[in-house]
Parts: sequence; C-alpha cells; structure tokens
Amino acid sequence: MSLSAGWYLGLAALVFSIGAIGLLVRRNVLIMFMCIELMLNAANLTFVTFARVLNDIGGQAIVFFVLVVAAAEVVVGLGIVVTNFRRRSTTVADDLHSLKG
Amino acid sequence: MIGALLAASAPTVSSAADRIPIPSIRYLSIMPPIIMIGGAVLLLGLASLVSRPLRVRVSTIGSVIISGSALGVAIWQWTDVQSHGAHTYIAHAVVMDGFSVLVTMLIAIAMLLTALVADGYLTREGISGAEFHVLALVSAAGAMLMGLANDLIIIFLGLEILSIALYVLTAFNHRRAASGEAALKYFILGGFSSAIFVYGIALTYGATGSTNLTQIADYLSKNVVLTNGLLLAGLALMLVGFAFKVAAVPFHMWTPDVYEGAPTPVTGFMAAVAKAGAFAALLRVLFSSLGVITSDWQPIVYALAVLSLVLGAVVALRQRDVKRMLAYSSINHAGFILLGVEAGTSRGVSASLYYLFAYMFMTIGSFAIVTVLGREGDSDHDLTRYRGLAQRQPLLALCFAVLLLAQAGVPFTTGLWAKLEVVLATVSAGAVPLGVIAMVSAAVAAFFYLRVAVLMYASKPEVTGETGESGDEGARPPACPDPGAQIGWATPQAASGTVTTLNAELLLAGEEAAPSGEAEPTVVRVPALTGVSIGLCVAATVVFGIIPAPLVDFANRATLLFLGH
Amino acid sequence: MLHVAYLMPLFPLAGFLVLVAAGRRIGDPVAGWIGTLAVAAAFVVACLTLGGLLNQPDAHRLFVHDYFTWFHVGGLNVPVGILVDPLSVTMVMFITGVSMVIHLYSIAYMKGDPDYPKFFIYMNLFVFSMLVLVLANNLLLTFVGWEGVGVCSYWLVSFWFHRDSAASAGKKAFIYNRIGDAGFLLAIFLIFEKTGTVQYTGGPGGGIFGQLHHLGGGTGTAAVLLLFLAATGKSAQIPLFNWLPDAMEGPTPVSALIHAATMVTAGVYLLCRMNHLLALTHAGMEVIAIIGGVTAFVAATIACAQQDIKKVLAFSTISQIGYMILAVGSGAYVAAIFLMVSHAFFKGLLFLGAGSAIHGLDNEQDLKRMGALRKTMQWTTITFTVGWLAIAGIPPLAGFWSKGDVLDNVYSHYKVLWFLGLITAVLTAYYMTRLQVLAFGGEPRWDKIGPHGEPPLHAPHESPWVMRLPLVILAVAAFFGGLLDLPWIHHDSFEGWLGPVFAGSLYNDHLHAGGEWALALTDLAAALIGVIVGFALWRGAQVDKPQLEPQFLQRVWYWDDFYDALIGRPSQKLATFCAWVVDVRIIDGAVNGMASVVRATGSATRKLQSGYVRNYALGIAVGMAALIVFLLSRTWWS
Amino acid sequence: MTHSVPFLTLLILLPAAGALGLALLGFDRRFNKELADALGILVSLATLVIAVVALVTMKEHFGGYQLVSNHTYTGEALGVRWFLGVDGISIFLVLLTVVLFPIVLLLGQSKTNSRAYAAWMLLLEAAVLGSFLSLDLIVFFLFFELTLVPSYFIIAGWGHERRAYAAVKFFLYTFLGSAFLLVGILALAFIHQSQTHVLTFSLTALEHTHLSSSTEILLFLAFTSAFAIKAPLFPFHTWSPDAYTEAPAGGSVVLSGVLAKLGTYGIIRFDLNLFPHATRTLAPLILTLAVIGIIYGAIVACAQRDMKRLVTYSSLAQIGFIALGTFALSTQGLSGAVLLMLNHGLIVGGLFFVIGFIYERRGTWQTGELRGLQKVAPVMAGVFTVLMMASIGVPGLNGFVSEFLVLVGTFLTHRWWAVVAVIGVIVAAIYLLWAYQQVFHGVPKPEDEKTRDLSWMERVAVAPLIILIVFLGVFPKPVLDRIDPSVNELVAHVEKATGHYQPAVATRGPAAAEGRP
Repeated sequence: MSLSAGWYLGLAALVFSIGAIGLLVRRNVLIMFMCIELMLNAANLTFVTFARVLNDIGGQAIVFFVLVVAAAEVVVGLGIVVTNFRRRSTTVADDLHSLKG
Repeated sequence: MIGALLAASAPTVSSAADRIPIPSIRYLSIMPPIIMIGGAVLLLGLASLVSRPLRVRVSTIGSVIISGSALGVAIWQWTDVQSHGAHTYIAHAVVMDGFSVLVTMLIAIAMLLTALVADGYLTREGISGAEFHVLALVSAAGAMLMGLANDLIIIFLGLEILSIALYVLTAFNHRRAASGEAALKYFILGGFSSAIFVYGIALTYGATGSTNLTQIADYLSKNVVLTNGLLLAGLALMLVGFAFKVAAVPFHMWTPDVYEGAPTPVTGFMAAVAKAGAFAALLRVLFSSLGVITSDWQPIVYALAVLSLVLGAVVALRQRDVKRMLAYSSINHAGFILLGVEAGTSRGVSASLYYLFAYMFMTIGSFAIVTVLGREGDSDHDLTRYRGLAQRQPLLALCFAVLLLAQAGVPFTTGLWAKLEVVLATVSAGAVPLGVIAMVSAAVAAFFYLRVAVLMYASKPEVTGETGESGDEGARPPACPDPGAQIGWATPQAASGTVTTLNAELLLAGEEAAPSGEAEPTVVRVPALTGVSIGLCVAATVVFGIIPAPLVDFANRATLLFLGH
Repeated sequence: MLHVAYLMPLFPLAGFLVLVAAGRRIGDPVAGWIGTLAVAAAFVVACLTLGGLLNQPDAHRLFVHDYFTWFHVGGLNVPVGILVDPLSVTMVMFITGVSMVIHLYSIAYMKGDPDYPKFFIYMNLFVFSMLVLVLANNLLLTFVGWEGVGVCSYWLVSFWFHRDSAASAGKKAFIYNRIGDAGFLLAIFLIFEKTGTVQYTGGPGGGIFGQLHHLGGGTGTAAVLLLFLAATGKSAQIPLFNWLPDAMEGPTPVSALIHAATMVTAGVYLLCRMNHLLALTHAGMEVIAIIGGVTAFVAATIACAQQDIKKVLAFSTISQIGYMILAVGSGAYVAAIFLMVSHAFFKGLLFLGAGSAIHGLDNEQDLKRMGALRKTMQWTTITFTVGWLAIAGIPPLAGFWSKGDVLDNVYSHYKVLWFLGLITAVLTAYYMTRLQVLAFGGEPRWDKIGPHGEPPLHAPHESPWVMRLPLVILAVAAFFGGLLDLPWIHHDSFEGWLGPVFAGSLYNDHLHAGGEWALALTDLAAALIGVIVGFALWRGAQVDKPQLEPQFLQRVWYWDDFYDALIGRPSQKLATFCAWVVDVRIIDGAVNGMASVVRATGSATRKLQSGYVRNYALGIAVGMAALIVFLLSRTWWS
Repeated sequence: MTHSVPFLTLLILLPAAGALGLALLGFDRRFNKELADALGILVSLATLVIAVVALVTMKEHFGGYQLVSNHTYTGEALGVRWFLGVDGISIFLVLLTVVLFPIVLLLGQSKTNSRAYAAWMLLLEAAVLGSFLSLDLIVFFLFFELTLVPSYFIIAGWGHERRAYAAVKFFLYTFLGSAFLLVGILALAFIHQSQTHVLTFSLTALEHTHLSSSTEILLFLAFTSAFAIKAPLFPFHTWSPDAYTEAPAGGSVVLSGVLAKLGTYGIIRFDLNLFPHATRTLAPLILTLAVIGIIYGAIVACAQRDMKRLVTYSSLAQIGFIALGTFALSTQGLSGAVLLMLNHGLIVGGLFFVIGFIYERRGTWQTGELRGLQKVAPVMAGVFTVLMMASIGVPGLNGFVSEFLVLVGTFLTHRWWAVVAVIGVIVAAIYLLWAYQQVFHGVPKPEDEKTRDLSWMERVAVAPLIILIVFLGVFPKPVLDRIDPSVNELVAHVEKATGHYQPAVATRGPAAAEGRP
C-alpha cells in the first residue's frame, strides 16, 4: 500500500507544530532545544517528500545542509546554557528575566 | 587553492565514464566571503603564536587588513560588474551584481569599524585572545553570503553562519550576567525563527520545484498558479524568518534585551551587519523571485513597516537606558527601510540600500560612543550619566549629538537623504499615508534623540530650581509669571503646572546620580582607534550629507540583476 | 504767492527737528522761543498765502500741487501734495495764529518744568501734524495728520507722566481717537473701492469729487457715517466724548491749543472738506445734526455741575463743537466755520485766563477754593470777562453773531433742534456766569482750609507780561471776531469768502429780514436770562449748593461707568479667560496632551516587554499565525 | 536670469563658513574671546555688504527671478538641483536677515561662551538665507529644517528657566509640520514625474503640474500645515510664547523677526505658485483663521503681565495681518503683506532688543516689577515709544503703510474680514500703551532708580532699526517699486489659473471706476 505525499506533508506539519508549541509551553531550555530540533527535522521530512515528488535530487541534498546547521546550533546552544548554568545554576528559562522594559 | 590541492590527488581514480561534473566556479564572485573566513582561520592560528598581551592588537590589525582586502576585492567586483554586466555564477547559486557588491562593501566597512572599536573595548575589559575578531569576521562572511546568494539554501546558510557567530559574540563578556541571559534569549528565539525559515523554504521548494531564485521566478511567470496556497504558506514562514532577523514588529521582542545585554561593540556590529544581510536577502527574494506575486506580500510589508515605525518611536520615548533606547530606534529605522521594500520598485531597492549604508555609519558610530562612555564593566548606560557631557568632553558630545540628530533626520546629514529617498520611493508607489506615518514617527523619534542632546548640553541638574550658570549672568530672581488678574480656574501657576513637570522630566532633574553610585561622572579616556572609528562615522554622515551626489548615484546604480515583474 | 504754502508745515517740522537735536542743551527759555518762532514763521507764510488767494478771482481760488508720490501700488496712487482753497486757508490762519499766541504763553507757563524742551518738541510736532491734516490734498495724507495730532495729544496729555491719572488720561485719549480712526480707515477703503482714488480733486477722473456719481445710495451714507464716527472720536461728540474732560490732566496751554482751538475742530473740518459727499445723503446729515444738537445740550448740562475750572471749560468746548456739528448737519457749513473761528478765539482766551488764574493760585483748579481774584489779577479778570461775555452770546461780541448765525440756519431746517439749541444757549450763559462769579466775584475763599483739609493758599499774584499779552490779543480777537460775518453785509463777508468752496451743497436759509431780527432778539434774550439767573444763584457767600450740582451731572451722566460696565470689565475678564484658559489650557493643553498620550502608549507597550523568553516566542508565533492566515485568506478570495 | 557673480551661493556659504571657522576656532587653546566675537560680527557684516550689492545689481522693474544659479546637487538619480534665485518678494526678507543678525551678534558679545553663541547664530543666518533664496523644493526643505538645529541649541544653551521644555517643544512642533511638508513635496514631484517623466523639484517646473482639485487641496494642506506652524498662524501658535520668552534676547529677535517670516514667505512663494485653485477655495478658511489670530492675539496680549509674552502675542496678530494680505489675493494685499513682513521683522526685533536691555539691567521683564523707567532712562523710553508707535501703525512710521495696504487689499476682495481686522488695529493700541504706562510712566521705585540708560553700544545696535523704521514709513516707494512687479506676476498667475479676477479698481485705479456706468 502506498501513501500519497500528502500524508508525509501532514506528518511533517504535525511534527513542526508540536515542536513550535513545545517551545512555547515548556520551561526548561534543553527541552526547548529539542523542540527546535523537531521543527528542523520536520523541515527535513518535507524536503525529502518534495524531492521524491519532484524527482529532484536537490531536495535530498538540502537535508544535509539543514542537519549540519542543526548540529552547529546545538553545540553553540549548549555552550551558552553551560555558561548561564555556571552563573545561576538553573536551566529554567523564566529565571532569566532581568532584562525587560 | 583548495581545488588545486584536490585535483592533484585524484588523477589515479579518474576514468572517462564516472567523471563527476563540477560546476565552473568564478572565484571572483565569492572572493570576499572566502577572504573573510580564510582570514579568520589564519588569524586564529597566527594569534595563538603571539604572546598573550599582544594578541588583541594583532588580531585587530589582522581583521582590519582582512576586511580592507575584502573591500578592495569588492571594488574590483564593482568594476567587473560595471564593465561585463551582472551574472549568476557557480550554477546560478550566487549572483554578482551591483546590489551584492554594495552589500559586501557595506559589511566590510562595518567589520573594519567594529574591529577598531572592539580593540579599545577588549583591552579595557581585560579580555585577551582573537576569538572576538574571528567570530566577527565569520559572521560578516555569513552576512556577505546572504547578500550575494541567489538560492534560498545559500541564504539560509548565510543566515545561520551569521546568527550562530552572533550568539557566541553576545555571550562574549562572561563577566556581565546580562550578556549570558541575552545570548540565551537570542539563541532560543533565533533557533526558533531559523526553523520556521527552513520550513518556509521547504514549502516554497515544494510549490515551485526549486530553491533557486531565478528558477522560481521563471516558474511563477510561466504558469499562473491558481491555488498557490503552498507557496503563500512558504512565503509567510520565510517572511517570519526575515522579519525576525530584521527586528520588525511583532518579531522584534528580542532586540531590546539582546542589544542591552550584548557587549556594546557587538550590539553596534549586530545592528548594522545583521540588518544589512537580512534586508539584502529579503529584497532579493521578494523582488527577484516573488516579483510576480507582489500584490500578495506588499500589504504584509506595509503592516510590518507601520508597526515598526510606530512602536519603535513610541516605546523608545520611555527608555532610561541608552542602549535600549538605541535598540528601539533601530526598530524604527527597520520600519523606514521596510518603506523602501514596500515600494516594490527599483527606486525602492536603491532607497533601502542607501538607508542601510547611512544607517550603518550612524549606528556603529553611536554604539562606539556608548562603548566608550560605558566605562569599566560596560554597564554605565543610564541617561542621567550623560548630563553635562558637553562641558566635560565637548568634542565627544558634539559627535554624539551629530550622530543622534542624523538619526532623527536633520538636514545636511545622510540621515535626511535616507529618509527622503525611502519616503519618495513609497510615495511614488502610491503609499502616501505610509509616508506620512513614517515622517510623523520621525518627529516623535526626534524627541528622544533631542532628549539626550538636552541632557548633554544641560548644565548642573536644576533639582533645587535655581538656574544653571550657562546663558544668564548677574543675580537673577526667578521671573515666575506674576499672578496678576487671576480667575479661580485659570491661575498661571496651575496652568503652567503641567509644563514645569514636563520641563523637569526632560532634564531628569528628579533623579540624582545613576544607581552605580558614582557621585559625579568623570572624564572618560577615548582610546585612539575607537576615536578614529567614531571620526570616520561622523565624517561619513556629515560629508555625504552635504554632498549627497556620490553616495546617491552609487546606491542608484547598485541594481538587482533580475527585477521580477 | 500760493506756491509758498508748502513751507507752512515745514517750519514747525524744522522747529521740531532742531529741538529734538539740541533741545536738552538749549534749556529753559530759549527752547520755548525757538518753538514759538517756528510757529510764527508758519503764521507769516499763512498770511502770505491768504494774500495770494485773495487776489485770485472768486471762481478759481483753488491751488492743488503734488510734490512727490508717497507710494503707488497697483491702482492706488497716494501723492504727497497740498490743496489750498478758502476753507484750508481759513483753518490755517486761525490754527497758526492761535498756536503762536499759545506758544508765547507757554514759554512762561512751563518755566521751571524739568522736561521744558520736550514740551515744545511735542507742541511743534502737533502744529506740523495739524497743518498737514488741513493742507493735505488726499484722504490718506489727511489721515497722517489726523493720527499725528492724536499721538501728540497722547504725549502732551500724559506730559506729567509721574501722575498716574495723567498717564491713563493720555492713554484713554489715544484709544478713543484710535476708535475714531478705525472709522476713518474704513471710510477711505469704501471711497477707494468705489472711486478708485483717494485724492480730493485733480488727478485722473477728477478725484473723489469728480467720481461722486459712484458714491450714491447706501455706500455714500455708510462713508459719511464712518467719517462722522472719525469726527466724533477726534472732536469728542456723543459716543466718544468722555476722553476730553480727562485730557484736562495735561498742562493748560495744551488744553487751550489742542482741546479747545485746533485738534477738536479737525472733525468739523473733515466733514466740511467732504461736504460734496455729505450733500448726497440726507439721512446722514440728519444723524449728524441730531448727534450735534444732543451733544451740545448734554455737555452744557454737565458743565453746570463741574467744580474744576478746566472741566467746566472742557464740557463747554464739547457743547460748542456740538453746535458746529449741528450747523454742519443742517448744511450751514459757513456758519460752522465762522463759529469754529470765533470759538477758537474766546475758548482759547478762557483757557489761557483759567491757566493764568491757576498759575497765580499755585496750581489750584477747584472753583470752590477761588473767589475774588478780581482784586489782585486785574488783567486776567478783564480779559476773562470779555471771553465770558463772548461765549455767553452778549452782542456785539463774536459769540452772539456766530451762535446766532448757527441757530438761524438750524431754525430753517430742524425746529426741534433749534429749540434744543436755544435751551443750550441759556445753559451756556448760566454756567459761564457761574464760573465767572465763583472765580472772580464774591469773597476770597483761597485763604481758608480746603474741603479735604488742604492748607490755605498764598495770595494770588498776577501773571508775567508774557502770559498777559496773549490774553489781550485773544480778547481783542474775541471782541471783534463778529465783524467777520455781519449778517447784513454780503459782499466781502465770510459767506462770500467761503461760498465757492461749498458751492453745490450750501442750503440757503431763505429767511426774510424780519425773521432774522426776531431770531436775533430771542438769542439775546436767552443769553440775558442765563446771565441773570447765574448771577442771582451764585452771588452769595454760600458756594456749596448740592441741589444745583446733582451727582448725576457731576458723574457725566454716568457715561464712564456705563462704558466701563459695558466694555471695560467684560473685556478684561475675556482677556484673562482667553490668556489663561483658552490659550494655556485648551490649545496648549491639546499639544501637551498629545505629547503625554504618546508617552502613555509608550509606557504601556513598554510593559509588553516582560523579559520572559516564552513571551517573545509567543510574539513570534502570533506574528507567524497572522501572516499565514492573511496570506491564505487571499487564496480564498482571488 | 543668471548673473556672472554667484551672489546668492556666496550669501549662503559665507555665514556657514564663518560658523564652521568659529566652531573650529574653539578647539585651539590660543583663541581669545574678542577675536571670536570680532570674527563673528565681521562675517555677518560681510554678508550684509554682499546682500546690498546684490540688491543694487538687481534690475528694478523685473518681476521674475534674478541672480539665478542652477547646478546639479544630487545627480540625476534624485533630481535635486542647487537652484537659487531672488525676486521682489524675497530680496527684502534677505535684507531684513542680514540687517538683524549683525546687531544680534554685536549684542551677543556679553553672553557667556559667546564664541559658540556666534557660531550657532551664523549657522542660523546661513540656514535662513538658504531658505529665502532656494527655488528648489528639496533644497528649501533642507534649509527650512536646518534652521531648527541652531535655534534649538540657542534656546537650550542660553535660554531661561524652562528653556529645555521650550526648545524641545519648538523643535518638535516645527519638525512635525515639516514632516507633512516633505511628504507633500515628494508626492507633488512624483505626480509631476508621472506627467512629464522627469523627476525634478524646481519650483518653476512644478508650477505647471495640473492637479485634480482634491489632490491639490491635500497638497495645499500638507504645505500650509508646516508654514502655519512656523509662522505661527492662530491655532498652531502655542509654541511661540514659550520659545520667544525662554530664548535669550538675541534668540527671540531672530526667532520672531526672521524665522517667523519663513512661514509666511513659504505660503506666498509655494502655496500661491503651486496650488492656485486650492488657495482660492481655502482662502475664506485661512482668512478666518488670520482674523481670529488678529483679534485673539490682541485680546490675549491685553492680559499678559510678561512683556515678552505680550510682544509674542502682538506678533501673532501681525502675522495674522500678513496672512490676511496674502489670501486677499489682490495687488495691494500681497504687496502690503510682503512689506509688512519686512516692517514687522524690524519692529518686533527692536522690541525684543529693548526688552533684552531691560532684562540685562533688572533681571526681569514683568510689568509689575518695573515702574517709571522714562524718568530714569529717557533714551530707552524714546526708542521703545518709536517701536510701539510703529507697531500700533501710526502713519509716518513703517507699520502704517503695510497695514493700510493689507487692509485695503482685503477690503477690495473680502470686505467683512477687513472690517473685523480693523478692530484688531484698535485693540493693538490698548495693550501696548498699557504696557508702556506700566513700565515707563509713574514714579520710579528705589530699585528702578539705578536702571542706567542705554550704553553707546546699545544705541549703535538699535539705531539702524529706528532709522529704517522712520525711512520706510516716510518714503516706502523704492521698496514697494521693487516688490510690485513680482507681486503683480504672482497675482496674475493665480488669477490666470483660477479665473477669478480682483476688482478692476485694484489694478487700474480711477480709470477702472470711470469705465463703470
């Protein structure tokens, strides 16, 4: 049995919105990272689906660019979290609200 | 140079059948980013060889040379474009036209100026090492990439290189708590918007079958897409990514906190380079590829512009911290540049480019001065610290006044020509009300620029109501209005009640010294290189203001290779 | 000889400039002599001009000459030039004559005053302005003279500015004149709009008098009434008269010259000059006559109750001018001019006499503290008596003939106003006799304690010869003034001399000889009744007679209080309201309000920036949703 | 019509160079105060000489723009040209500026930090001259807005208690107005470009764009809002009492004497030339505002106890007269308005100078605190009297001729507005005389006794104003002969465009009256 591209796109959209809502709802910074990764991977899934539909290898190549970028982001992100953690020993995003107004 | 290395090592494997076609690469077209990144790597290595105290000075000189050479190559590119015309290179992924060359020049100059400012900052804060310059060079390269990209993915890559380097730069000064917090906020929100941006690209790729801007344009012009829901969704998500980076309202929330938290030279760099790169990419995407559906995205840009103009000006009024005030003023400037984008014509493009160029000088100069006045620990940014600056350091105060008034759009500064060009572009596109809103917001913005000037040129704080010594001599009884014929409801005192509170609030007469407890702000030593950078910015703002012809022509000839509709 | 006429205004101007330049250094008496000489020179030139005009044949006694163009914009051409005709020469003769005499008088009167030279600066400037007013050949130049005399009267009335009452009296005089001048300006605009020119005669289209056919009907009446409003302002008639009594704060020579002889007659001169225009509108003439008559009567009643000698004379002036306006209103221009000339003589005489009495009694002006001045001031008493009899209308002095002539003409037009005039004649004789008796007759009262406990005054002394000579000259003029226009000699009498000027618009009072004699007798009877009643009532030692001096009359029919209540206080409240409420609260409030609204929205939106990352992310998410919804919605429509 | 010597560019660049020189002079330690003051006065006097030479070389009976210099300024991309020209309407405003500024600088020597004061003043002079001379809308806009910066720093630097508030309010109010002006200029240029495919901002070209009536009214409102705020006309005047009162004496003189004229000049030069139809249709509205301004200004002045505010409101009334003359659209009205701009500049300048002298001596300008100064300082009282009489409009002084022309011009075309305006003339006398009586008459109190009379320098400063006031009052013909040709051309331009003609009397005088039955 074969699924039409729509299903895959639907799944990707679903994963994307889960990631987005997750970032809005959750407090912990690490969980937020994961949500961003989810959204990026949803984009990858969409790329692959369209590559297959359009029968164009380019789409699949793009996935690797996105993966590389995601990895770089995580490395830098964790670094920043560690510096903040050393200072305030908390990873809850809400504690960091001294800059406002 | 790398290509040559690879070619040398591969002859043993090659056979006629399985030769992999490599797209012909015209290195001139992408030379500036290569110089920047290559230079950064070299600088990293070189700096580690030098002894610790000299490292900052060496890396400053290095980055000045690198950005200088990038600028030189850009000028060479300009002559090439003018003679041989604009083309796309490296399998149409990159384009070299007047537009991209100008963006490259802009970013190279910004990098050069920031390097000069950073030198003074780093020595003052006691941070050794070349990391700052390396990261700055890399992010500048990312911005250049965005400028010359003709492919959505290249734009995305440029965006990410730019952003990730900036996240680290924001967290650079680990002694300041705010710096860490700002970096974290910037990272989370940046990641979020990049993810949205990528998803947008994916949808656009799905709708148009390619991520190459020219091919998208061909696709759209050939077949009239009845239900292009997919394309519009993709466009919407991409606009979110761009709007976030450009700090247009409602995606601006990060700007004030990050600008305040980040080390001041980084803020200046970020304000100039990030905006330049993002706007370049936005202009190219909207004008070159999505020119056909202008009627769809024009209202969005209209709305973004209005919101940014109004909110940027209005909220800045209430700021007591100079960096946060300049952050909101940069949102206001983003609104102005969006005016040029909204026009959708080639005049709009050249207007936005001119505005970016002028804005770069003004913002880097302003933040350089704020860096100097921030003193040790880079935290002394409360407005009350600026009172009486003109008496203590007249030249610095005059420079800051000129830069602020230029941002307000005072004649014979590039600020005015920028606003004039942008408003002319949008008025010519028929959006006269937008022009009016823009200029009214400029008038409102003028208030908080002026307020800083008032403070700098005000003398002793009139807390006790006795008059300052400047301007009037001899014993002076305060000439309060004589009550004269008074009718109950109309006493002059009551009438002028509101006015005196406004007057006091203007001069912040209420507050005494800033929370940092320093009784009287002392004279601040301006490091030589920072002085040079400030001087360059002020000179550029005033000279190009009085003689606008060269810069206006240059921006006008920096046209896009392909203009959609 | 007529070409020399333009020198007349130049001599006082020269005097003015010399005194301004060197006044302070020249000092006390010399500055006065320079001023007097300048006016005397003008008088000589006036005589020459009179001579030159006399040997011109009756028909063309008119000399119009433009010297240079003041300004020429579009159709409006305003030359600076003179117009010499019997009317202006008559005016010039008595102006320069009386001024010369009064300048002579004030050399002594102002002796010892710290601002002595400044006084003559203003006096010379006044004479210059008056001559410009009278000699101008267009409405605008007349207006220049008109305002010039107004300004000089402001300066001269508030000459002793250290006295607040003098300062505010000067201001009041100037403002009342300005109200009249506004009327004058509007009249000029109206005339220019209809005739295209401001010149009386000459120039393209024959000047105003050549274009009269455009000024018929409503506009003509409006122009006349506006000119009359100007005249009431300057000549102190009903609506705008209560500045003249306050103007008595100025030095007495000023009162004599400006507020008796010259300036106040400017209004009458203007109406006479524009007689062709007046002739067009019957309604206008009636209004003028009525107001003239009523003013004469009202002023006369007030004069009967005044205690200050100068105030009595001031109201008497208003009354006499009322007569002139009445004459003009009934078309008897010649009679008006004749009364004006004779009035200049005897009113000048009365004022100078009063001045000499005040000077003698160390500046005391209250009649109730004078008395029996005849014993020590013989010259003043004799000359004052001539003045008193002249104004009362006792033959053969000037007053009888001139007032009689006016009343004859009024009789042939408005019987009611004639009767009112007759009553006024009685009142005039009464209050002048009261003044004569209180001041010169009866027992001396200056040696007793004053009503408010002032110390007794020194014995009055006679004034020096410099002050007595002018009195004598004016007395002679007042005595023989009547000869100018004896009713039965027609040929070279005043009528003949002025006739050609008012050619078209003169009403001839077709009274047969018998009628004239009857009217003359009634005038004589009125005068005698007034004198006798005056003598009877005021001869005794008892001078405080409240029932004869009712409060109503002393407060000038409460006219001042009426104006203050109607205009003064409400405008003061309006001004304060506008200044502190409308301007500061409403308009400025709106501006500051807008500013604070912007600042309020600023601080409101500032709170949005909560500092929490998730709020920012929410902002982005909301923005994204909005964009998507907007873009997708476009696909549903298109 | 051009001329070999670029007088006008010189007129602008000389004060600007002077300002720059003085600013730089401040940074080397060896400069002394006298040298700086002398340099400032020298530069402004040189500008005066150039202006007079320009006046002499101008042809008298020529209505068009003379001494024109026209060069490219921002290249073809933006089409802005350095296009300067002067005609009958602007030459006397230029002369007013070059006469007032040397006096302000002469009296500015006593100020603290007088070098910076002179530098800002010279920059302001350059900006004002630039505005009067430029015929390119953008270049005009540049100079029009540039005037804000130096006047802001003059008020904020050398003003009195509430100077910060007054300076910022002045800057923002005018800046907001000019925001509409800029959008109006750009919209007009765009409409012109869409019709002629040429992007230009020069007045002579933009005059010929034909606009639909609604667009023309919108553009008219955009332009006039900026000029009405600058003038100031009635509803937009609330910044002027603060700005003039809080500014130093020299600042008030320049603000009210010269900068106010920018507003009215802008209306005459740009509104009438570019939008004749809108001017005709909106004339009644603006005339009503002008008349309200006249009456309201006079009434409010009566209630002022502060002499500077009193003169401010009196100048609000005079500006109302100028607007009245302008929108009467008749030859007399417009010539009167132009002449009144010159006269009012001299009068209000003089008044503020004298108030400045009083302030230097007594530290106050409240009428309640001054008494009997005429006895103690007769020369100052004399000067104030001449200025007061000129302001009231007494013939023989310059106020009368212009006021008369304005009223006659308005009477011919809009009768009842003129009638109401004449009432304003009466009320003008009331408050000025009242103020004079309060301050100069009466017995001087002990502290009034020691008020010394005008020093020789102050007399030298005020003398030219008095001489000009008397000369223009007695013999205004040479000035009016130069104003008339340009005014006639402008009125003809408006009449040709709108088809409404002023009464024949205004142009042909008695000949016209002759024609009618």
